[in-house]
Order: sequence, then structure tokens, then C-alpha cells
Amino acid sequence: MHMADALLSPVTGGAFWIASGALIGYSAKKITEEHDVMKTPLMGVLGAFVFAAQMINFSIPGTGSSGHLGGGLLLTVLLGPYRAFITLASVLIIQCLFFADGGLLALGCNIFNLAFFPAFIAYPFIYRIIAGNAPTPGKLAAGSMMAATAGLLMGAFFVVFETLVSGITELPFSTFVLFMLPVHLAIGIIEGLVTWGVLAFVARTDPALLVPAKSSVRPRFTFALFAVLALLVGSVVSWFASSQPDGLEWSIKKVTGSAEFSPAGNPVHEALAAFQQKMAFLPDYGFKSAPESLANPESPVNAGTSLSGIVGTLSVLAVAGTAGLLLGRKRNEPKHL
Amino acid sequence: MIAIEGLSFSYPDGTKAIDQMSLAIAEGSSVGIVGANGAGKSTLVNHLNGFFLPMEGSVSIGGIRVNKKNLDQIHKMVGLLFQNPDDQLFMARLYDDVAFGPENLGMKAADIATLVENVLRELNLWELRDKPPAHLSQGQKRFASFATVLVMNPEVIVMDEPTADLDPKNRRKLINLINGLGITKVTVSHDLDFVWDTCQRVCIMNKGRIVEEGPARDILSNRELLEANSLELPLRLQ
Amino acid sequence: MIAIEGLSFSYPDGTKAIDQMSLAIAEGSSVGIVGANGAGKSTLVNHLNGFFLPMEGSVSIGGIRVNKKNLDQIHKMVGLLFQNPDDQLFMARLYDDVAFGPENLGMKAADIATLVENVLRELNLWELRDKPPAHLSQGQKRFASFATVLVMNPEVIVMDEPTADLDPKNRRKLINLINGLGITKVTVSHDLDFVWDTCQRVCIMNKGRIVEEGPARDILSNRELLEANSLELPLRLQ
Amino acid sequence: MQSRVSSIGSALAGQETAAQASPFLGSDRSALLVTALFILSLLSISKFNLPGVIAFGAFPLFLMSVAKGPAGMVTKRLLQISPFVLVMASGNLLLDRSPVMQISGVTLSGGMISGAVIVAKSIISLAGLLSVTLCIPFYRICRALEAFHVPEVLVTQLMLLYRYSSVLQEEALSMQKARDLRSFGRRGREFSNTASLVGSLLLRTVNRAERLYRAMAARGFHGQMSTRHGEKISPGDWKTIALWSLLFLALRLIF
Ligand SMILES: Nc1ncnc2c1ncn2[C@@H]1O[C@H](COP(=O)(O)OP(=O)(O)OP(=O)(O)O)[C@@H](O)[C@H]1O
Ligand SMILES: Nc1ncnc2c1ncn2[C@@H]1O[C@H](COP(=O)(O)OP(=O)(O)OP(=O)(O)O)[C@@H](O)[C@H]1O
Ligand SMILES: [Mg+2]
Ligand SMILES: [Mg+2]
Repeated sequence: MHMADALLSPVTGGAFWIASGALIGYSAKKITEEHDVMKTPLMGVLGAFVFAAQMINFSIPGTGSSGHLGGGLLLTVLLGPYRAFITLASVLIIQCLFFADGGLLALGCNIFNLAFFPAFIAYPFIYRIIAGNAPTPGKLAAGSMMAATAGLLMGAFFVVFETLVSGITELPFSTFVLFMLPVHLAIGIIEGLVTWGVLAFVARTDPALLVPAKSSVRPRFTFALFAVLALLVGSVVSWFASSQPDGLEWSIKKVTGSAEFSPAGNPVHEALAAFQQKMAFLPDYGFKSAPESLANPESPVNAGTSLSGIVGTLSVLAVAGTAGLLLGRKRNEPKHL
Repeated sequence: MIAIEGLSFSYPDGTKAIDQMSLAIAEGSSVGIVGANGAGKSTLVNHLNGFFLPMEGSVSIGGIRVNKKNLDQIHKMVGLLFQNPDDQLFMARLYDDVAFGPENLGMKAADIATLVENVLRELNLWELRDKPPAHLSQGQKRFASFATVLVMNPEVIVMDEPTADLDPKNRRKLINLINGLGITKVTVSHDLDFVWDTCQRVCIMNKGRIVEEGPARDILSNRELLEANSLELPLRLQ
Repeated sequence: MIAIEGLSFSYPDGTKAIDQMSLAIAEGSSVGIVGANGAGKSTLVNHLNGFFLPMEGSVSIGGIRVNKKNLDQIHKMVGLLFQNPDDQLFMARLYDDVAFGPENLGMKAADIATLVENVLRELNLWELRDKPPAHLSQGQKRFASFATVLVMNPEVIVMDEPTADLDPKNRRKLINLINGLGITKVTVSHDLDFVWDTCQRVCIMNKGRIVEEGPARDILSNRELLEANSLELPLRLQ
Repeated sequence: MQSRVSSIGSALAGQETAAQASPFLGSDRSALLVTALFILSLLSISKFNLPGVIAFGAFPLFLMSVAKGPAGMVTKRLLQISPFVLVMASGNLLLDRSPVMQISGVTLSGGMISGAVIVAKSIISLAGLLSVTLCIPFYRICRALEAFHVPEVLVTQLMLLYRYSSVLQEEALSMQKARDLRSFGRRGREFSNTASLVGSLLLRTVNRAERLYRAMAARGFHGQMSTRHGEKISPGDWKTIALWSLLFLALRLIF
């Protein structure tokens, strides 16, 4: 499941950008050191393969609905953790840029949730240990099922974590987990089944593909350390940020040293306010339409500002749209000459 | 057998691949569809088996309208030979691939076994039945995908570039096989000599329309007509 | 130019695809290699650009032995045209694809620009230079992959089934293009009319060996010889 | 699933027509950075400030009305909001029922507002992103990424992935079509058959990678796809970025 921009605070999203970025940098370094240029086109087309395989859907027994392959574990079995991580990251980047799956800020989280866990946790510490180098059919089945399911559950758990830490949802932790984990258990079992089916097919027709490249079989100790560090950065920074759901306000507060940013003493705001006084539709920004009594003093919502805000907002949109149309037309004119 | 009326189709990006096209194909006849690269031939083929549903106009086969409701019936009637045999062979063994269709039709196991064996023997593939299709040679793959279609006993067979990758002997074998089939046949091909050998009638497609239709030998020996449509005389006539 | 001596090759599953084969190809000549499906033609092509290294026997090109050490030199000398242009056009736009090879050769940017422009103009592809290869038509793709090979200025060009999927007009264009190239050419094809039009000499392969070699028109008009090797007379002679 | 293919197709189609995201965003590099800033500013708005969020809709609206190109595509994509986002938004709706304001007799709860904020943020951030990325040809996005020091391995990977996704998707669709033609309802679409279908596609893919490697090696490939080093972020880029940052800041402060 893709994490979405709208559920993230900038600090949480940023923390996972850093963690995923570091993992990408490290994996890229490892791959470059290998000097195995033959694998470059293989990674490229396997990334495209994941996209393509996701379009093949199949009926899920007994449910009447259909599912498709995620591909994280499968790629790792074929490519090893580092290359699989980069490949999965590239799939997520394309999904983000052209299909807006999740969004730009959520990209760091998505790479972390959907690529890190299968490549660096589920494969080396579950699949490899169960299946080994020359798996029997039984071990192959057990290894793929367990690893795929575990990888997905870890990812789902992190979706919960990232969302809660961002403080945008009202869902309490327990409800959220109880909602996410069963869904992802089911998705994980299906992922495991298909991964197993595909691996069994390859084992029958072209077993050489399943022999892991020696050098990239397993992240070394330094990597484990690095991964733990990334996890820590991701979670600790986000956790810390959870007390400050509003990132910009939080940083402004740090800069100005006051909780409310008071118009007085803030020249930018003063100037803008004055500007707005002159230009805005509703000169009295604090226009009150709702009875005072209703407004909850605890509530961060100010009815008056909201209403005038809406009108102001609409005018901003109108101005932007009109300006765009005018500028666009002006820009196009020379072309027609 | 096949009736196409006022069919139009555009791809999502706006390419108009089929444009107000009408065509009737009689039962038991063999029709060739020829035309330049990009004329819309493969798009037309995709309408004949219900992979694309008509956006405008209608297609009916054996009196049955091609629409969402009738898809299963259409699939049973129309066998399709893809341009690339790799698209059509997806099981781990050749035998399973050929048995796949009959099994899904719910036939009895014993019947399936005899049927599959007959078809494989007829196409000289019986020895290869346990091979993964990926390990067959290109020509063997082509015959294998032909077997998966023949085993379904279709009333219409539609072929997209059936001779690509075949050596001359296998190509000749395919010609004989096709000419021996008494069903309705639609062949899309750039190999005009093959069309000459297997089709009674020919349609020339250009920019999504049928620009000419007639007896194969008349059309394929009309140099001006062919050249106006990015084609050439069959090599035997050159 | 190309000298093959006692070459043998087996696939890991034991299939002996090339068997004690010897062949010499003169500089500047155009040679066609024909034979049945599975005769070993593609396996041979894979030896000519060093993708497979000889297991037994030797291959040398322009006096240079094909082995691990000389691979870079071999790649510079031999241009390979794949059957499927999608395997060869891998950059995000046509221009970058054609410039890819020269850039890796470490040429100066200005030289690359003129070279690429010349080749693209010569093949009528200049207007398409910003297009992603995925958006080219089949014929355009074929000429684009030709451009990526020509820009490397190879001494030998090797083509595996260059006419597959081309309509007659594009096929004719390709024939003219190939005949206009003065370098050594090796063509593998089932389209014997194409071989007739583009090759001076022809080798017939059968079961991993060269069974006959000689002037194209002699070999391709010898019906008995051809039929003994799963081939037929070119269609124009039928 | 067919919509996926067509959307790749149409994404590509849009890329050919529009040469530049918008003249107002400067180079590709600054366009991408401005978009990132836009999304950061948007997402930093507090969870009850609906007008503030909607005001940021000005950015995609402006870009789409200037460029005229991708508006249709962007809108189409936005209509499929992630169900996950909707679930979370309705979660807020259900859980936070404290009344916060009343507009002409209708009482609004905190959950209504924060839920609406989630949906609005989602739509506006995606619209902002898509109205920029769908206008820049992919190879130029890759060059911009190089300027941002994204590792070469990843840029190469992106280029190849992008190039081959439509090729392989077409193959996958054809194989699925072949299966469905012989499946009659659901019987042939079970998971075991699908596994071998996906497996066959995988083998084809691996074989293709081998040919691709040969084609690359023949043209002197030594591990790098992009030999041209991308331009750096220029002073002009910084100017554009600074200007837009000011605008975003102003929007944040006014609402
Ligand atoms: N998926 C697609 N999206 C957009 N346009 C497409 C798509 N597939 C085909 N086209 C376009 O539709 C037109 C008809 O294509 P079609 O594949 O039917 O041609 P064809 O006659 O089969 O050509 P060929 O002989 O090369 O196989 C062409 O202009 C092609 O570029
Ligand atoms: N990867 C492989 N593993 C095992 N056997 C193979 C492999 N590739 C090819 N072969 C076998 O090697 C022999 C020669 O194959 P090759 O592809 O060279 O034939 P070809 O002459 O190119 O045939 P075609 O005309 O069908 O392309 C065939 O018998 C084929 O089955
Ligand atoms: Mg076609
Ligand atoms: Mg071959």
C-alpha cells in the first residue's frame, strides 16, 4: 500500500527521504564496486517487468476479487538486495512522478516501506535462512510465503507508524493497526503464493537464474549497522516530530521564539497584512459569521477567519487561473504567426 | 460469418487506427488483409476476438454481436494466432499449453488426452511435448501456438503474420495446413506470396479503412493499386 | 576479413548447435547465411561479435582473434543488427540512442554532433530525433537501429532476420540501403529473395555445419540442394 | 488494468507535445525543486486550515491554464483518489465530532474540516506534481536528477525502466489476452496458471536483457548510460526558486 502525501507531515516525510536516500546511495556504491555491467540492463528490464507483471491479474480463490504481484521479494531473489533495492526504488519513483501514486513527499516513506523491508530484511533474514542455496520445493514454498508476508507486514506497520507520527489522522494506534495488519496479511499471503509460483516455474525451466550471485547474497555486518541506523533516523526524528505536527509553524516558532506568531514584530507579516487590507475582498479579515458561543475555545479553527479565508481563497484561485490563461495565450500567440 | 459495420476505433492517445470500416466475410472463405506498417491491421484483429470492443459501429461473428456479454461465446468460436508466438505460450510444458484450453472448457480428461495427442502428432510436435516452450526453436514455437488454437476446434481462425521466422520448408507446411482447414480464415500478412497461396479474397487496408477488396489474384497482380498502398507485387510476379 | 576455423559450440543442456565449422568471408563482400529453423544460424551470429566465445576452434575478424582480451576491439569492428529493434534502442530518445556509441568511444562533442546529424539525415530520421523510440513505427525503428550501428562506422555488419515485420515498401527501402553500404556484410535470413537481392555469396547451414558455399545466384537457383536443406527456391524463381 | 497502459501511453504522448513545463518555472531543475517546495509548503499547513490548503490550488491551476497540455490527463488521474486516503479522511470525520463552526445553520465538526483538508491536500499536491512532471520529457527529468547528484546507477535504471515499461506491458497484455481467450470465465485465471504466465514473462524479460546487453556492449558500454554530465544548478535557477519560495511563503502567511 502506498503511503500518501496528504497524511504526512513534512518532518516525517523528510526523515524518511533521508533514510531512503542514504540507502540508495549506499546500494549504488555497492553496485558500482561490483563492476558487473551485464546486470545493468537486467535491472532495467526487471524493473519494467514488475510494472508489466502488475497488470496481469488473477482471481483470488474463494473471494471473487483479483490480485496482482508486488514483486519485492521476487526481484531480490533474482538480483540480490542492493540491485533489487535500486530497482524497486526506480519503480516507485516512476509511479510517483507519472501516476502520482502516493506523492513526492511520501516517496521516501514508500521506498522505505516497500523496498527496504523485502530487500534488506525479508530476503536475507527470512528467505535465505529458510530456503538456502538450492531449495527443495517445500523450502522454496515456506521461504517465499514467510518472507513475502513478513516483508509486507513490516511495511504496513511502518505506514501506520508514519501516519500516526505525522499527526494528521485521528485514528488511535490500536484501531489503525487492527485495520492495516489483517488486510496486509491477506495481501502478503497472496504475494507469497505468486512469488512461490513464479520461483517454482523458474526452478523448473531455468534453474540457473535462481543461483544467487555470490558477492551480493547477503548484506554484510556494516550494512546491518547502516540499516539499523537508517531505521533509527527515520523513526526517531519522526517520533520527535510527532509532538509538532505542523512543521512550518514549528520551525517558525523556533526561529521567532514564540508560540503564536504575532503579527507585531514580524515585518513580513505586517507588510502582507497591510497589502491584504488594501486588496482583499473582505477588508475585515476576522469577519464573524458564526456565533461566538459555538466556537470551541480549544479548537484551532477560527470560524471568522475561515469564512473570509474561503472567499479569499476563491479569489486567489480565480486570479491564478485567469493569469495563467492570459499568460498562456500571450505566450502561444507568436507561434501562430 | 463475419460482419463489420461502420467500425471506428481510436487509441487513448488519439490515434485513429480504424476509421468507419465495413467488411463482410463469408462462412468458409479465406480472406487476406494486407497493408502498410501501421495501417491498422492488428487493431482490426483485436476487434475480431473481442479484445477491443467496438467504440462505434458493430462487429458480429456467426450472427453473434461482439460485446461484453457474448465474450465467452466469441472466444469459443474464434481462434487467434498472435504475431509473436511467445505471447501465446505460457505454461511450463508444451503439452500443458495445448491442454489448457480444452481443460478450461470442462472436457473429460480422457477426451482431452486424445485430442491433444492428435493435434501434437499432426503438427510433428509430439516428441517435444515435455519441453518448456521457451526452449523451442522459433519455428517450433510458431507451430506450437498453432496447436493451441487448432485444439479448440474454432469456427474462425485469425492469423497475424503467421510466416515470420519460418524457414521455407516450414512455411510451405503451414500453407498446406491452412489450405487443408475447411473453416473461415482471416490472414494478416506482409508476405503477399503467402496470401496468394492461401487466400481467395484480399482486402487492402490503408489508414484504418478498407480501400479495396476483391479476388486475391486480381488484387495482388494490380501493380498500381499495390504501390499506391505501400505494397509491391508478390515476389513470384516480379 | 572473417575467418572461422573448426568452431564448435554446445548449449548447457547439451544441444550441439555448431559442429566443427569453418568459413572464410572476404573483405567487402556480402554473404548470406541460410538454413532451416534450428540449424545454428543465430548461435553463429553470437560468435561473430564475441557474445559467445569459441569453446573449440577459433574465430578471427580483421586478423584479430575473438577472445576475452580483444572484446573491445571486436565490438568496435562488428556492428550487429538484431531481429527486434526494441532490443537495440534503449535510450529515452532517438538522438541519444544514436549518440550513445560515439560518446562511449570518447569522441569530441562537436564531432559527435556532426556525425550523428549526418547519419540521421542520411536515413531520413532527422525530424524524428527527439522522439522516444517507443513511438516510432516498425519501419522507422528498423532504420533507427541501423543508424545506431552505422554511426559506429563498423567494418563488418551482421544482420539477423532484418526483414521480419516490414511491409513490402520498407523492405525495398532496406534492400537499397544495404546495397549502398560498401562494408563487409553478413545476413542471416529466411527471406531468400532478400538474400538474392543483397548478397553475392551464400552459405547453407545444416545441423551446425556449413554444407555448401558459393555464389548467391548459383546456390539459390539449385532446387535439389535447397530442398535437401529444408529450403526452397526464392519465390521469384518459382 | 488497461487504463494503466493507456495512461503510460498518454503520459508519453503529452511529453512529446509540451517542450517545457512552464516558462515560469525556469529550467527543468528549478521546476522540479519549485514543485518540491510547493509540496512541502502545502503539507505543512495545519490540519484544520481548509482555506489555506485550497489557496495552494492556485499553483496547479496556474500551471495547467498556462500550459493547457496535461490538464485533461491530470484531472483524469486525480479522480482516482487513493482509497487509503479516503479511509483516513473518513476516519477523521467519524472520530472528531466536536462542533467548531456554523455557517448559515449548518454545523461543521472538526473531523469534517480535517477530513476535507486531507482530501484537498491529496488532490492539490498530486495536481501540482503531475502538472510539472507530465510536461517534461523523461530524458530531461533524468538530466535534472543528475544535476541533483542522484547516483548514476539509479538514473540509468530509471532510463531503462521507463524505456521498457511500455514494451513489456504490451507483452504482458498480449499474454494475458492469450490466456483469457482460452479461459472461459474464471477457470483459467487461477493463481497457478497466473504464476506460470508471470514466470514465462520473466524468462522472456531475462532473455531480452541478454540481447540488450549485447547491443550495449557493441556500442562501448562500460557501465554508464549517461556520459554527458548534466548542467549544474545555475544562479538563474536559484532566482526562480527564491521567487517561488516567497510566493509560497506569502500564501502560507496570508491564509
Ligand atoms: N497502444 C497504442 N497506442 C496508441 N497508438 C497505437 C497503439 N497501437 C497501435 N497504435 C497506432 O495505431 C495505428 C495502427 O496500428 P496497428 O498495430 O493496427 O498497425 P498494423 O497495420 O498492424 O501495422 P504492422 O504491419 O506494423 O503490424 C498505428 O498508427 C499505430 O502507431
Ligand atoms: N538457450 C538455448 N538452450 C538450449 N538449446 C538452445 C538454446 N538456444 C538455441 N538452442 C538450440 O540450438 C540449436 C540452434 O539454435 P539457433 O537459435 O542457432 O538456430 P537458428 O538457425 O538461428 O534457428 P531459427 O531459424 O529458428 O532462428 C537449436 O536446436 C536450438 O533448439
Ligand atoms: Mg500488426
Ligand atoms: Mg535464429
